[in-house]
Amino acid sequence: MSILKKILPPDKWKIPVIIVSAILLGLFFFLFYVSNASSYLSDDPKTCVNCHIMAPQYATWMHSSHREWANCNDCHVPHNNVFNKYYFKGKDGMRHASIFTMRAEPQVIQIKEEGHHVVQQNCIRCHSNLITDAKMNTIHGDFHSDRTDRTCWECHREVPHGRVNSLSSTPNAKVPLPESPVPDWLKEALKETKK
Amino acid sequence: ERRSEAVFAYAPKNDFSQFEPRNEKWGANFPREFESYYQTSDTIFRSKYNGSATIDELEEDPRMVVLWAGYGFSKEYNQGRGHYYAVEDVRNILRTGAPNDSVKSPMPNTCWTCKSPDVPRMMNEVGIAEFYKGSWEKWGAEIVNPIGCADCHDVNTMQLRISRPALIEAFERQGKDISKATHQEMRSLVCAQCHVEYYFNKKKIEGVPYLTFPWDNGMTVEAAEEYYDNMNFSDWTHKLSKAPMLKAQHPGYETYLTGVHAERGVSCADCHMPYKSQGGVKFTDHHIQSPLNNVANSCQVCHREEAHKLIADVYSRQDKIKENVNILEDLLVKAHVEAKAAWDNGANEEQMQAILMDIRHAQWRWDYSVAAHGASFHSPVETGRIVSSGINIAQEARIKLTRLLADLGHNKEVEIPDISTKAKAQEYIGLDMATLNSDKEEFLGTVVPQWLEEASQRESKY
Amino acid sequence: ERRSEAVFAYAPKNDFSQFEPRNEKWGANFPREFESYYQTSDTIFRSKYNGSATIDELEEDPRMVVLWAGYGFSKEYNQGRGHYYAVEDVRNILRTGAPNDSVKSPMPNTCWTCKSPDVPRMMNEVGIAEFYKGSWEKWGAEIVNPIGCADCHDVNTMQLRISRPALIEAFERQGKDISKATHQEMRSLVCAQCHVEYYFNKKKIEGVPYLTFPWDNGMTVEAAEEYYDNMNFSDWTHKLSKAPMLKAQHPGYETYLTGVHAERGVSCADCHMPYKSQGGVKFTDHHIQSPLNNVANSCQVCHREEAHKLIADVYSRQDKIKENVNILEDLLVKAHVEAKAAWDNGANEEQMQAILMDIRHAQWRWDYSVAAHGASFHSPVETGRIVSSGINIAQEARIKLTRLLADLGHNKEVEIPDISTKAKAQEYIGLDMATLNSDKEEFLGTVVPQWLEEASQRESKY
Ligand code: HEC
Ligand code: HEC
Ligand code: HEC
Ligand code: HEC
Ligand code: HEC
Ligand code: HEC
Ligand code: HEC
Ligand code: HEC
Ligand code: HEC
Ligand code: HEC
Ligand code: HEC
Ligand code: HEC
Ligand code: HEC
Ligand code: HEC
Ligand SMILES: [Ca+2]
Ligand SMILES: [Ca+2]
Repeated sequence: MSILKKILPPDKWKIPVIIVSAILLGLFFFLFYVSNASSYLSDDPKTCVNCHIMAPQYATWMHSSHREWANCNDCHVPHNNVFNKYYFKGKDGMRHASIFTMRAEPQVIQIKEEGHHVVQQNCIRCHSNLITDAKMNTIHGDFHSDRTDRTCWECHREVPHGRVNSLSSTPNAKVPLPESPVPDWLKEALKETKK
Repeated sequence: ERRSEAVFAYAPKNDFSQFEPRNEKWGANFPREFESYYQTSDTIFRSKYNGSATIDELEEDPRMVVLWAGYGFSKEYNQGRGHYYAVEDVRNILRTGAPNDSVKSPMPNTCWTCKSPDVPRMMNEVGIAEFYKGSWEKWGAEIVNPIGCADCHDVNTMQLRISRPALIEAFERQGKDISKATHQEMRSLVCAQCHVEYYFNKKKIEGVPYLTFPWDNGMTVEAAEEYYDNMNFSDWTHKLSKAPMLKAQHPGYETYLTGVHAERGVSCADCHMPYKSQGGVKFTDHHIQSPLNNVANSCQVCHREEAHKLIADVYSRQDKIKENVNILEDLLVKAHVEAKAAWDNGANEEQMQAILMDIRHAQWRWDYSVAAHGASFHSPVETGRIVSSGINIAQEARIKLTRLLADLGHNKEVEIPDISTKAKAQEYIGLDMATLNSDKEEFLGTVVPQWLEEASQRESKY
Repeated sequence: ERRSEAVFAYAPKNDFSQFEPRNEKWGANFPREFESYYQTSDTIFRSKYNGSATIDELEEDPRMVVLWAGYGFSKEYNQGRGHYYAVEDVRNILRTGAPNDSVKSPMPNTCWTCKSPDVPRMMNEVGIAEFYKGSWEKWGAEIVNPIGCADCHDVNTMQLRISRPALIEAFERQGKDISKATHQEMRSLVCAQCHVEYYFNKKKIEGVPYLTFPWDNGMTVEAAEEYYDNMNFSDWTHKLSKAPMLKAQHPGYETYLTGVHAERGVSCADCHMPYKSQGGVKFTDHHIQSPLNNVANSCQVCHREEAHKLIADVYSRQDKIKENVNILEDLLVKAHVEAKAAWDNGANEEQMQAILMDIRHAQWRWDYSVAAHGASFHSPVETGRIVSSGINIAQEARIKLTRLLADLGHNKEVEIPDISTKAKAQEYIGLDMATLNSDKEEFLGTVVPQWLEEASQRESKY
């Protein structure tokens, strides 16, 4: 009760706060909808391409040997536990969605420190058999960390996105076009008004 | 919503010809490219050795005055700046002199060739050879728009286009057809119209200083040297040493070709005109400049390295090359002064011949490695190779000079004059800077305004 | 299922000590690493300039005989081969002479230091200084196993380990603690125990040629030169020019540090010991060799380029550097011969002093840039820089020599003797090769078998 009290605004602010909250919530859902942020909840790579900004990564992944084995989220989202997975997705998703909607994206996207760590753990998750060796681990205390202390793509520089990392690096790639969030009826209506 | 941006970005509407020289006209259709092009007017950025600010090279390094004694470059030479200034700078420079009704410019019209989209227009009107012919003031009222769209683009398709005959002719003489170039090659070849070593061939058509690229024997520093040697060509005779000199002019494309980036298919435009997105549309950034002012969009596309590290890489290569360029420059100053001493002590032509050829070849290598400004990054290993061989040859000249001077009874070090400032160096080689400068001022205050007036009247009728 | 292979591949069982010198012992536990290590016995691969075959460098380039006149290297010098041969080669080389009961080797025991895992064993037994002391035959029966596991690994954890005191001491003198090195740095530092420039400090402990790395002023060619100059150190006095010479020995690690690969964190092991997968396990390929014999696993993991293109890249850098190295070598031969002529014509010490220092510094730069065999790829820009400055200094020496010779009444080119083959060059500098060779043969046929016999008896008791 006392906690609630602290959180709830004083009475005279209630109305304005409700209004502001409603607006914020509305904006949030609008952002969520227009930017297709819900796609972050899915594992289908096509949904990442909801932002044309993700097209180069999609196209390069499409042509990589990982296409058959690993989708975007296999690499880019933590797989150590379910909570972490959705927490990370939600956090990243909303940040990317906001940046995208605000047109603040940089020309050359570069993976962030945190995301970088997530990917590395996923490489290891799938390839652990190859890179560490149970027997070596038993005598060589640091064998596992020695084998994983550099990012895998320091050597495997082309896995899976190739080396050229610009929004424009794959201009003609066939990328699934995002479905428009504008409903068909509205499009029709707009066409009508143009006539 | 932003998806539509890509679709509605522009509606090409070219109501002008291929020879429209005014960038604003083209720019009306392509505002993004035009606006970014216009940023080449910015002169603020300065990197360790380059950038868009005007750098008075002779002031920075007065030894160059001595190296170019007897040649226009000893009067004034600046580190180049943005394309926006190309026409202004060729007017301002002391090298083009101060022509007026009674005095001609020491330079030919060929000097306009790489400065403006008025050039293809005029070539189309009067013909190529006719364009080059005569002294530089002839087209003063015709060439007024700085480097721009018509220099690189086709008016109908906006595809890249070679507008300058010298490059096409150089390809032809090598048995290559430039129209077969790939799209990626074109992204460098448009630059190779201008950022190349050239000379004025006066034998091709009598009385015409015909713009020519010395590539017939190959694209290396040695191949061009051999080409010039075989035809006994020299740009000028050195005032002190009397050596038949070559001036290397910005062999940017040639040296770039020898570097690892060219080897891997990276083009000039990849670094100097990287893509940029604005409002959902990708376009080519036409703010051509030092990539060090735009590391994020140029280098970092391919190199996931922090910007300051990439810049440090560029500087460290430049430093390592410049260290020996500096040595070579010192040696060349000494060689010219020692050669003068040999003449003064009574040396004859025969005794001097091999020495003067050495000086020619050594200075050619020095100039070749620095004139393009980007070479020590574009191709550090090749540039280092050229500088090394230059040092060797300069010193060979000096060994021969030492022996000759000893023969002539002067077996001790030759004193080097005080050339610690541009002013002192220019005085030493006998330039009357006061007159040159005041004549230029007069010219800029009287003749140029007339040119501009004439041009604006002409353009208003297009 | 192949994954299970990994599990049963070996059963670690270290029933031996850190100082076990026999690779077979360690190898029993690590068959993949051992088998690949054993492949360093292969001597078939030859690249343009390197590879695992023995190349008689003096035969290939007899000018080196003149450059090293008065020093052991003029007797015999081969391009190095695999680690497997380290001990055999130090015995075979004429430089170690033909010691027997009455004759001592001209070399100290320090020469064993980088050849065998018997070295840490002996250092542990007798102490570091005691190990270095005395002439080379002293440990002939002790040092028999070629470079191997104990040189680089810890016996208990198999982690990388620095086994040689010289590297640890060099770090300490620079105020750095090598035990703080990262794992990735260790992947180069184990090599830096041996692939570095070194000298024998005879002043540290009286009568001991103490192995020392000249890094106190920094890791560059200039810093080491300054270090040697300040302590008036020289490896030998040149037989012809009488210059106080420095021998640069394979500064592989130092030059690597200045290249772009080191800058980007690529280690020696990344290229020379790339991972290899076998039976579902990735292990480190211990067949240390030229990466050009294994482009797929070394270069191509990082560079998606065709193998022949990557090899061409390496060759083109090597070619560009060698071109000027060649020039520098010619100049050095001339400088030595001209200096000899000056002495012969009556020059005195004072007149020669500056000249001899120039020769010292120029040859130091030449040697520094070639001795490590990989430098022109590991760091082509830095290597080019060094060669350039070497050319300048060599020519400065020759200018001074020309002036001095003229003073001494010899104002013309000095004739260079015929040194077109190794035999002619060795004769010119006055080596009696027949005796050296027959003595060596005698030594290899009599003394070495005794050493081996003694060693096998000793080892059988471990
Ligand atoms: C709403 C549009 C949008 C969608 C959908 C989207 N992204 Fe992004 N993404 C962006 C923007 C904008 C950036 C640049 C953000 C920045 O640089 O800070 C970005 C950056 C990234 C980065 C690099 C930056 C970092 O945070 O490490 C990764 C990795 C990434 N996205 C992965 C994904 C994956 C995987 C999906 C699909 C599950 C996806 N994205 C879907 C807009 C989107
Ligand atoms: C096999 C693992 C893997 C898969 C699958 C994968 N990625 Fe990546 N992704 C990476 C790695 C590794 C990097 C960091 C690359 C770098 O720094 O060069 C990265 C970086 C990125 C970045 C940041 C750009 C950059 O170069 O730093 C984006 C955006 C991205 N991925 C999106 C996607 C999308 C969208 C998909 C699915 C279509 C996808 N990724 C699938 C491993 C993967
Ligand atoms: C979801 C599991 C998974 C993840 C996550 C994953 N991989 Fe893989 N990877 C595979 C599988 C399965 C293959 C075999 C593909 C084939 O042979 O077609 C493979 C193949 C490879 C190969 C060999 C083929 C090639 O493309 O060169 C490399 C190298 C590799 N992975 C590296 C990585 C790296 C680096 C990462 C992290 C950035 C990573 N993998 C993440 C499952 C995964
Ligand atoms: C891999 C990237 C790259 C490529 C490709 C490249 N350049 Fe450069 N260029 C640079 C860098 C970096 C500099 C040094 C800038 C500085 O010092 O500020 C430079 C410098 C220059 C300069 C001097 C700039 C100034 O500020 O005055 C010119 C002119 C130039 N380049 C033209 C060209 C031409 C023409 C080509 C193609 C033939 C080309 N460049 C290809 C990266 C590149
Ligand atoms: C029509 C001739 C011409 C063409 C075509 C041309 N340039 Fe230039 N460029 C010049 C001239 C002239 C200057 C010097 C202008 C001045 O200093 O007034 C220059 C200057 C530059 C500079 C120095 C800018 C600065 O800020 O210092 C760069 C970089 C450059 N050009 C790159 C390029 C590239 C890349 C291309 C091709 C995409 C190209 N140029 C095409 C003639 C040309
Ligand atoms: C083949 C093309 C070409 C021709 C012909 C040419 N230039 Fe240039 N000019 C250039 C380029 C490219 C630059 C930029 C070089 C740089 O600084 O990187 C330049 C720069 C300049 C500059 C500014 C920098 C400086 O040198 O002070 C002046 C002024 C100039 N040129 C004058 C002339 C004159 C005078 C002539 C005739 C002798 C001439 N140009 C002929 C291509 C050309
Ligand atoms: C020095 C050469 C040069 C000049 C001058 C130049 N451009 Fe470009 N332009 C290029 C290059 C290179 C490209 C990239 C073409 C490609 O890769 O297909 C380009 C691309 C374009 C495109 C295609 C869309 C895009 O952005 O990639 C347009 C439109 C364009 N330029 C307009 C202009 C206009 C308008 C001007 C004059 C204000 C101009 N250009 C001046 C070299 C030049
Ligand atoms: C379009 C791709 C691309 C761009 C843009 C690019 N590079 Fe590179 N760079 C490469 C490639 C490819 C190599 C060759 C090595 C390799 O395969 O990684 C390379 C090599 C290098 C090297 C090592 C070569 C040397 O001289 O030691 C440096 C340093 C470098 N780049 C810096 C830069 C800088 C600084 C810029 C921006 C001015 C830049 N690069 C722009 C692709 C690029
Ligand atoms: C980026 C890859 C790379 C790295 C890192 C590297 N090297 Fe090399 N190394 C090469 C290549 C390529 C050659 C030339 C081989 C040839 O010419 O056949 C070479 C040559 C050599 C040679 C001569 C080989 C022979 O056949 O005789 C030695 C010794 C050597 N390197 C040692 C080292 C040491 C020690 C380090 C670390 C301090 C190192 N290398 C780091 C690629 C590398
Ligand atoms: C204990 C000293 C020592 C250590 C440690 C050492 N080396 Fe060597 N290395 C040598 C000697 C000695 C030779 C020459 C052997 C011969 O020619 O008999 C050699 C030869 C080589 C060669 C030439 C092989 C050939 O086929 O021509 C390469 C490459 C090489 N080493 C690389 C390395 C690398 C990489 C490391 C570290 C991972 C390393 N070395 C560690 C002493 C050492
Ligand atoms: C600091 C470590 C070190 C010391 C001390 C050392 N060497 Fe070496 N040695 C090496 C390395 C590393 C190589 C391989 C160099 C290469 O060819 O790339 C080598 C190669 C050799 C070779 C084969 C190639 C050749 O030169 O013919 C012989 C023989 C040799 N050393 C003898 C000696 C002698 C004799 C001494 C004592 C004067 C000595 N070494 C001292 C590290 C050392
Ligand atoms: C010249 C140095 C050198 C020598 C000699 C050497 N190793 Fe290694 N070894 C290395 C390096 C470097 C690694 C990679 C270590 C890392 O990155 O953690 C390694 C790794 C290993 C590993 C770890 C597993 C693997 O393959 O990555 C084992 C086991 C091993 N070596 C066994 C041996 C044995 C057995 C011998 C003797 C036959 C030997 N080594 C000789 C340098 C050496
Ligand atoms: C020091 C460089 C380096 C690093 C770091 C590295 N690898 Fe590798 N990796 C290699 C090399 C070299 C091979 C080639 C082995 C072969 O083909 O035999 C390889 C092979 C592989 C393969 C098998 C590819 C195939 O085609 O069979 C996979 C999968 C792989 N690595 C994954 C990883 C992962 C995951 C990481 C990060 C933990 C990683 N690597 C880190 C160098 C590296
Ligand atoms: C572990 C990764 C790695 C390995 C292994 C590797 N390289 Fe590189 N290489 C790089 C990086 C990083 C650069 C710097 C340029 C860049 O960022 O791409 C580079 C640059 C280069 C360059 C341009 C530098 C120059 O000198 O011009 C060449 C050429 C090159 N590498 C060739 C090779 C060859 C040949 C091999 C095998 C002997 C090799 N590399 C092995 C990562 C590697
Ligand atoms: Ca500039
Ligand atoms: Ca070898």
